[in-house]
Amino acid sequence: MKGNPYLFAAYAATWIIHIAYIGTIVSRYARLKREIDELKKPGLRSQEKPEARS
Amino acid sequence: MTETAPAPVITVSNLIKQFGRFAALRGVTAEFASGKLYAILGDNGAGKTTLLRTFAGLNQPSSGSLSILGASKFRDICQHVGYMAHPSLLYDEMSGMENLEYFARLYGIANRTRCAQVILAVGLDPALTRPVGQYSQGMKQRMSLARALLHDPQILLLDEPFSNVDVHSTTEMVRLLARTRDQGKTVLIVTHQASLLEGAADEFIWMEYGKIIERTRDLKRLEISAEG
Amino acid sequence: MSKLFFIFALLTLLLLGYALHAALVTAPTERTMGDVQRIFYYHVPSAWTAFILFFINFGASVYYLIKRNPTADIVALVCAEVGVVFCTVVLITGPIWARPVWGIWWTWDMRLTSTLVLWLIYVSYLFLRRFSSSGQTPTLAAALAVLGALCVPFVYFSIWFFRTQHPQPVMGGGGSIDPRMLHVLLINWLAFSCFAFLVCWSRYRLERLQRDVDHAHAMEALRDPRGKLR
Amino acid sequence: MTPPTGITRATLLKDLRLEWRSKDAINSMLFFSLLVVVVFSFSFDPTAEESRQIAGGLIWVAFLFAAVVALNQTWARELRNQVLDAYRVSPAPANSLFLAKVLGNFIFVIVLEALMTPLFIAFYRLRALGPAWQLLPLAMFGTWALVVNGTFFAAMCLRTRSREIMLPLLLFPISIPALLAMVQATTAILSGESSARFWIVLLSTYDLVFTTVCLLIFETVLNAE
Repeated sequence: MKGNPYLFAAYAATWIIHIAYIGTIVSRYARLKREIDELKKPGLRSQEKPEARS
Repeated sequence: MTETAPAPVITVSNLIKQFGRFAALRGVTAEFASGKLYAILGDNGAGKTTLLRTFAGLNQPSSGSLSILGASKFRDICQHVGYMAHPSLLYDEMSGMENLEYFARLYGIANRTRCAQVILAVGLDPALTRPVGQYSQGMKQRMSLARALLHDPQILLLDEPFSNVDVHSTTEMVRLLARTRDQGKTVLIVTHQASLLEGAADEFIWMEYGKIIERTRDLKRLEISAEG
Repeated sequence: MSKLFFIFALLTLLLLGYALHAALVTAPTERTMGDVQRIFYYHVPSAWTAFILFFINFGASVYYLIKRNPTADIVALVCAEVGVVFCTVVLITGPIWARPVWGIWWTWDMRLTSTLVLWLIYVSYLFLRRFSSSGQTPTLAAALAVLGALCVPFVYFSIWFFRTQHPQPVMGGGGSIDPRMLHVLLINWLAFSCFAFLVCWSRYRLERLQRDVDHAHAMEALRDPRGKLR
Repeated sequence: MTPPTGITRATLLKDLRLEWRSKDAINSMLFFSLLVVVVFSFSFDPTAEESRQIAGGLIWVAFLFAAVVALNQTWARELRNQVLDAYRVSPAPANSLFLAKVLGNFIFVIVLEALMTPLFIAFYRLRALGPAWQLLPLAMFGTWALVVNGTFFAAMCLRTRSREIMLPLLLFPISIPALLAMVQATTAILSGESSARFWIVLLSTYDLVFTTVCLLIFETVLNAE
């Protein structure tokens, strides 16, 4: 296992793909979480959304 | 007029229809009786067309219950429902007669005289060989009505039947529909031109944002409340 | 729920670490291929995991078509998506192995070709899910999943016959495998299965949240449509 | 009540009549596959002896692309003026419509093949060294395989965004085994080096399985919304 480039490439590729995929899951999760928190916040429902003001 | 309430032909309660995040119907509860002609009015996007399409089995309600002629599955009673949409539902490349002959087949009517009869009833000529695509808008609408009437349905659902139809033909169509109603059929008409149905319709229904706001026999009242 | 998730995630990470150690250190070096052969410990478990996920996708789709159960639809979606990710890993590690061993990046060998076709089928499934409008997606996707899964035996059978007519590079290893290698392989498979389950679980929670958000929006629209008209 | 086969026949005749009047599908298919033949002939020497090896693939790829044109047309016809809704509100069974559409497309593609094959033979100087009669069942089964899945997926794409792009995306991956079988069998027959029997059997099984499943779930797909 002395630094065979092919071996390294294969293992690295595997984890890059998995981590990239998990990254998309996490970012989408965070975005949705924010969205649902906003929806649940009482008072400023449909009239105005905080980020729509800018 | 005596108040003998006939058994309802269509019963809906708390009907909700959502398209993704958009709510087209937001809890419609109503009954429609046989031998009546109803005019459904409302602004664009009020849910009139969606309501009609739900009755015609083209949309599945998101929730709520719908019963037509005592059946909850549309398949069981489709034989008794006639539907006319805003588009013509006809093949542009075929003549009116050819179109009707094809649709008659779908309903199991293999007889040309019936097709000719409905075409005459809507005031067109069955011998016309021109393809429907070359008809005027008014003729298309009338042919489309003929298609909906073809199998002599118990319930007639009409979406904007009078748009682009000249005054004379409209009066003819209203008369025909009133006659159909007098035969004990239920007629539901979605329209923007309520005044055309004054005198013919038994009830006017005003829809707003996916709900029925008001039902009345008197169109005048509706216009006042709609403005207010 | 959340606690269980983190415990499981931790265990999976430990298992993955152990499996990595086993693959790189414990396992004996293959005589002819050398260290490159160790790609095998990632490549093969990924392939098995992907196939299992596709199989679950098929089962869930059939169940959805019969019962119209929304959970089955989510399971089908999640399995297809994670399955495609694992299948991508297979398709990328495969050529990296093939290059030093066979001297070529790609060969239209039976296993490679059929895996590629499988990948194409499930990518088209994901495309359909993206492109159809919300209401009918589950039904259409389930129908496609069933047809796609039925296609798999034909893919294997046709490519098998196609390829046996032509000369092909021999797959490495031959018939027998060193029991120590098999042991490492199975450990890696276990680790990757746990990992796949973990990813599916997260994706499942994401999809649930997505549907909650959609539902909340729908409820909002029911309450006050005026601001929401398209 | 008209029996389901009667409705299939009526719908098929209606489709043929519409196509006869507009000739949209058949004309564009013919021209399209002609273009493919010509364009391919630029990319390699069509008269070389080796081209016999790839002619089978070329022919079927040309037909596959041309079939997609026809498949998009069949349902587009039903979408104009939303005529499909008129079918859906009628008591006619969904499978009758599906079978009629499959048969219609089958006829279109077979006609196309009948017209194009002489052209291929002339341009690429093809001559079958194997049993040429096998090309007939091959064309039948192969075309059916393309058309049955294609019609199904085209119906599926009706309610997706950018539906004309979606059809090939869905159809091609699932058609790979069928396409492989068609190409290999054609090459086997043209070169006479091996038997095409296995491929024809495979294709007929494929047809059987997919026709059955499509008929089982078509109604669900048609009414999905």
